[in-house]
Formats: sequence, structure tokens, C-alpha cells
Amino acid sequence: MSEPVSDAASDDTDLDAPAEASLFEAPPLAEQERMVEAVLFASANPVSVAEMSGRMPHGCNAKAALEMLQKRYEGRGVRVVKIGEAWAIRTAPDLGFLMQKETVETRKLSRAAIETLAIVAYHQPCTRAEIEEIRGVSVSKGTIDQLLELEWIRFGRRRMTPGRPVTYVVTPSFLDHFGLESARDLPGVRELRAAGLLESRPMPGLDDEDSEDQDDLFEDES
Amino acid sequence: MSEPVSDAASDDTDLDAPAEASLFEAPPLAEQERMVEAVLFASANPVSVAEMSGRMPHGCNAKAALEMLQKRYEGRGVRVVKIGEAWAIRTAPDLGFLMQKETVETRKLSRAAIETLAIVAYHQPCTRAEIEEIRGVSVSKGTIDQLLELEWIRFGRRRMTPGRPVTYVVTPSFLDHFGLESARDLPGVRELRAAGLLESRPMPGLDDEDSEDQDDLFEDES
Amino acid sequence: MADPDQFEINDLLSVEERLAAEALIVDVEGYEGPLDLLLQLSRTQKVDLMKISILHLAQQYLIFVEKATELRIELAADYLVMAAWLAFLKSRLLLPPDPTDDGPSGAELAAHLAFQLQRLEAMREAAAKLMARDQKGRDFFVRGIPEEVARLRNVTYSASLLDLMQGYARVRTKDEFRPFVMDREAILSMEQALERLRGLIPYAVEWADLASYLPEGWELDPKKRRSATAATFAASLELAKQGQIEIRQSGTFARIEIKARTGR
Repeated sequence: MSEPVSDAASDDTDLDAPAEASLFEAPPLAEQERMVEAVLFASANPVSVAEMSGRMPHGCNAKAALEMLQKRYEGRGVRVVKIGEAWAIRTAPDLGFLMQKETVETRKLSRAAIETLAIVAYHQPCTRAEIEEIRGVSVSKGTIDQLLELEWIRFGRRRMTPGRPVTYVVTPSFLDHFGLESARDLPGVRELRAAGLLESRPMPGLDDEDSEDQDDLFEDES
Repeated sequence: MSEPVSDAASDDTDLDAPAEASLFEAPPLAEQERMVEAVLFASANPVSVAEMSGRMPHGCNAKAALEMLQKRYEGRGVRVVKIGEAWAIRTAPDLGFLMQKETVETRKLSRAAIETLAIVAYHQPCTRAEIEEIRGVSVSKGTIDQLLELEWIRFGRRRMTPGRPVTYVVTPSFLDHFGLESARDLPGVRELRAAGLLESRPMPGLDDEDSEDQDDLFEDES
Repeated sequence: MADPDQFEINDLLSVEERLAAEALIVDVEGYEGPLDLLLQLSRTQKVDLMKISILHLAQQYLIFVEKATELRIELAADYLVMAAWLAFLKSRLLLPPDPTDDGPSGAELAAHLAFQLQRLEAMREAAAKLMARDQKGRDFFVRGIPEEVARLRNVTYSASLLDLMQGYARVRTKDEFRPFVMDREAILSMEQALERLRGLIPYAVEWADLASYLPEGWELDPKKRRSATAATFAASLELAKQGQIEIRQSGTFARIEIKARTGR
């Protein structure tokens, strides 16, 4: 067993030894780029790096090939975009005017739904009570349901506070819809955080006992 | 209809008439190429030159742009292909293997299938009626088909009896799977009994002896 | 709620503001609750929300509620709750702080309200910016002719020689034989199990669950199964000790598997 078998050794030696050392030779990177190109073109939904690797021959470096492909398509009519941990091809936004035919008439979202979506996106994970506190009005179940149905928000972990309320977070398809790589890329998120506007601040002593309780719980949680 | 309408004619005239002659200057050809790229990508159907022209700004030469795009994609992971009079983007044929995913599932053979297989193995050549007689229940066509499909049994000669029923025999790949040289290597009934797989019913009178034996054994053991 | 300061407040308001307040009353339906209304009112101050006068805002709100009452517009309870709270806030802000009161100061409460308004405003702007982004299906598009991945499912069926033999035995015992059954009690002795297992070993060329070696007819009745399992397990330990079989178990409570020790 001291003699490494060629198969097991290939992973280690790939970096220094030439590809010929490997039992199964990985295709050249240019060929790998063709492969990720074909797979991305074929799929309407983003394809994760893991899934891509799973579909490519053994020894391929999907991530490197994807990055190469992204460069190649810069400035073209379609773009290679990263959405969370997944990749997709989308048409360049400046050419949207050509696509009237493809435009899907989306249900118009109510103001309440749009604001709720924004609050979840910027404050996630976020409970219904927190959404209501920020908006100053109660949030109807229909609004949340609509966003869940659109698959723009989903349930996150329960908050470890009394009642263990559910939280909401945004989904990869939210990111895909708004062309965001991650929630960190939301417009103005850094400025809002710096201004302290993404904090949850309890009302100073409207009800002393309550707020004390809450402080305790917050401490427990952390 | 004999008089071509200006719109339809544009395809022909664009080639000779310079773009400057048009009231609205057509975008540069590179830009037109981006446009056809985006449209071909997003369209749910192959797009004809006429349709493409109709969607592009006035003065564009869809055909030239499509041909340019086709050249650009030569040797790439996807190709621009002409299907009849329409154009589309398609996966390069050599990468078709990426569009399928093979999963291998191992399932246990059903009890009915095992019993049927066993009967064929021990009694070959064996008709369906005989299998049913031995099992005491009818054998579904699905069970036989499954064993045929697995290539563990195959049709033997027809039996020279009324109705000339087909018989089944086991195949070399059955022997291979079960590690047998020939069907004669299957343990015989006597061996099965010796192996404890077949136990004859103890005679009613022997019950006492048996239990004595057993007591002895227990004593031996302790 | 009869406010002695009311005239004074009215005097503080410009004509423009009063008109705005009246317009608001007509539109009361258009507001999404007190906080939304406060945000709209604060806009009439035409200053940055950071510099807003909460005292002034509280006055504007109270006037709004007052007018609504005059016009017999029914206000939802939360508007009235906010009015009461703002009246309280106003008194805190106007009166010198009471040293015996250890509640939050008027300034703290005002700061919190200002924070809430700023936060709501910020979220509205963020929502507008979000919706102004390029959107899928409107500005950019996905593949029109997706090629779904064809999943080829290859099912391989497995059966071992032991399965086959047991299957045949099962069939054959229906007439000539019947499964071995201890008629007296649901107890299988270890010796019996040992006997049984010894006979089976030559066929145990592959790893197989110990449970599959239980005698026919012993698997269904829980009592019998327990006894047969214990006896077969003890017998397998004995055979392992004798070097005839190998035993393995991948973890606690995992299946116990045995196979003949191959001398080959």
C-alpha cells in the first residue's frame, strides 16, 4: 500500500505532474469551457458549480471554466452571470427592448408586497412581527403568501424567542429575478447598514417590564 | 401580392443600398450581431430572418448578422444552426452526452420474481403453467417480462403438447450473476434440506424425542 | 384630549400646512396606518428626516386626528392609539423632566420615532430601487428553448443465490414440506441455530444480513423472531470463533452481516 496506485495518486499529482500522469485525462480547459457553455445554454435555471462538475468528465475544473466563459461573453448579446453559488446565461439587459414577445406579464405586486419583499431582503432573517414594526401596519397573510408563491421568499430558521416565530429569507430565484449575485449586492445595503437603519431597535421603555424581558432574551440568544 | 412590400424587400435591398441612405442609421453590425444573439437565445422557437428583421431596428441586416454569429460560434459548445428557413442555437452534437445524467439504482427482486426464477432454474425447460402449478398462484406477465428483460431467463423450445406452450430456460447471464457453472450446480433438494432451508414436518409422535434431544443439547451447551 | 394648546398650535401652522392637513383628512383611506401618515406629514416640514421636529410632527398629527373627529371620519383604533402616544410624547417634550420619573425621556422617545420614520423611508426607497433593477422576464431573459437534462435511470435488480434457494424452498415447502416450526414454544435454541447455520455457510459467499438467515416462518411473530434472532446471533458468534464465518457491523444498531470465511 506504500506504492500509490495511479488512480488515487492522480488527484494529488494533477497540480505538478502533467495531465498524462492521470489515468483519466481531464479534457483541456478550452474543451471544458465548451462543456460549461453547452450546459449553461441548455438550462433555463441557474446551474450550481457542484451540479456542473457532476455532469462533466472526471478531473474537470468547472469553476475555472465558468470564469473563463464569463470573460468570453463580456459585452456580448448574452451574459454569463453568477447567482449565489450557481451560474446562468441571461440576455444583456440593454437588449430587453427586442424581447417584447418574450416578456411575461407578471402579476403586479401591491405596494405592501413590494415593501414586505424589500424588508425581508434587507433585514433577513426577518419575522412577521419585525416586518410589521418597520411598516407600522399589520401584514396580511395574502401578502406573505404571494411572495412565498413567487418563490421570492421562503421560511428561514425559527427565532429563538418566545413563541419561536418563523423567519423569512429571500431565495436564489429572488436573486435571479433581480439579477443579484447575493443579498449583499442589494442596492444601498452598505449605506443603510452604516446608517444603522437595518438594526432592530426596541422602543425605549414604553413598557419597562416588557423591554427588560426582551433584553434578557436578546442576551440569551446571542 | 406580386408587389413586394417595403418591409419584406428590405432584406434584398440592404445589401446594395448603403445604410446611410436610411433615415435612421442602422446600428453597427457588431451591435446587430449582439441583437440576433440575444433574440435567438431567448426565443422559444427558431426565428426566421423575416421575423428577426421585424424585431430589430430599421435598417438592420438580420441575415448578415446571423451569418456573422454563426461564424463566431463555430467550434464552440453551442452552434447557430439553420433549421429550414429559421435559425436557432443548439448544443454542439459532440456534447450531447452532457445533457443526460445516468443514475444507477439497485433494487431487490420481488418475491414473486425470485420464486419464478428459482422454479425456472430448477425445472427448466418449464412452461408458465408449470410455474403456476408449482407456486400455487398465477404468475403475472410482468414478472416473466422482467426476468426476460434482465436476461436471466429466455424462451426455450416449445413443448410438444397441445397448444405448444413456450418454455423458459435460464441464460448464461443468469449463471454468471449467481456464480454458477451450470444450472446443475444449483443445490439439490436434499442439500437444501441439509442446509436447513427445507425442514420436514416433525412427525407428531416424535415431538417428545425432539424435545428431549433439545434438552440434551442445552445441557451440552452449558 | 381637549388640548389647551390647540389654538397656539393652529397658529403655528402655515396656511399651506393647514391645507395639506385638510387634504390628508380627505385621503385618510390612502394611508397605510399611523406611521405612514406620520411619514407623509413629516414631508410637509420640507427638511431632512434627520432634522425633523418631532414636536412639530406630533402637533401636526394631533391636529389631523382632531379634524378627522370634527368631520366625523371614523379613524381606526391604531390612529387613536398613536394620537394618545403622541400627546404623551408632546407633554414629555414640553414639560421639564421630572426627576422622580425613571421612564424614558421625551428626547429618547422622539429619537426612536425619528428612527422609525427614517427606517420606513429607507425601506421604501430600497423597495423602489429594487423594483427599478433589471428584472428577469422584463429586461433580461432566460433560455427560450431549454434542453432539460434527460435522466436515464438504470435499474439493476439484485438477487443472491441464497435468495434464489430460499425462494425455491418457500415454493417447495408448500406441498412436500413446511417451514420448520417449533410447535411447542416460540423458542429456537442456539444449538438448533448453529446446526442450521452450519448447513448454510457453504452458500454464504456474499455478505448478507444475519436476519436473512432466520428460519422460515420465524420472522413474522415478534416473539419467535426475537428468539430466533438471539439464537442465530449466538450461533454466528460461535461459528466466528471457530473461524468458519466472518461477522461485521458498520455501527451501533446497524445490521449485522455474516459471510463464510473463504479459504480460497
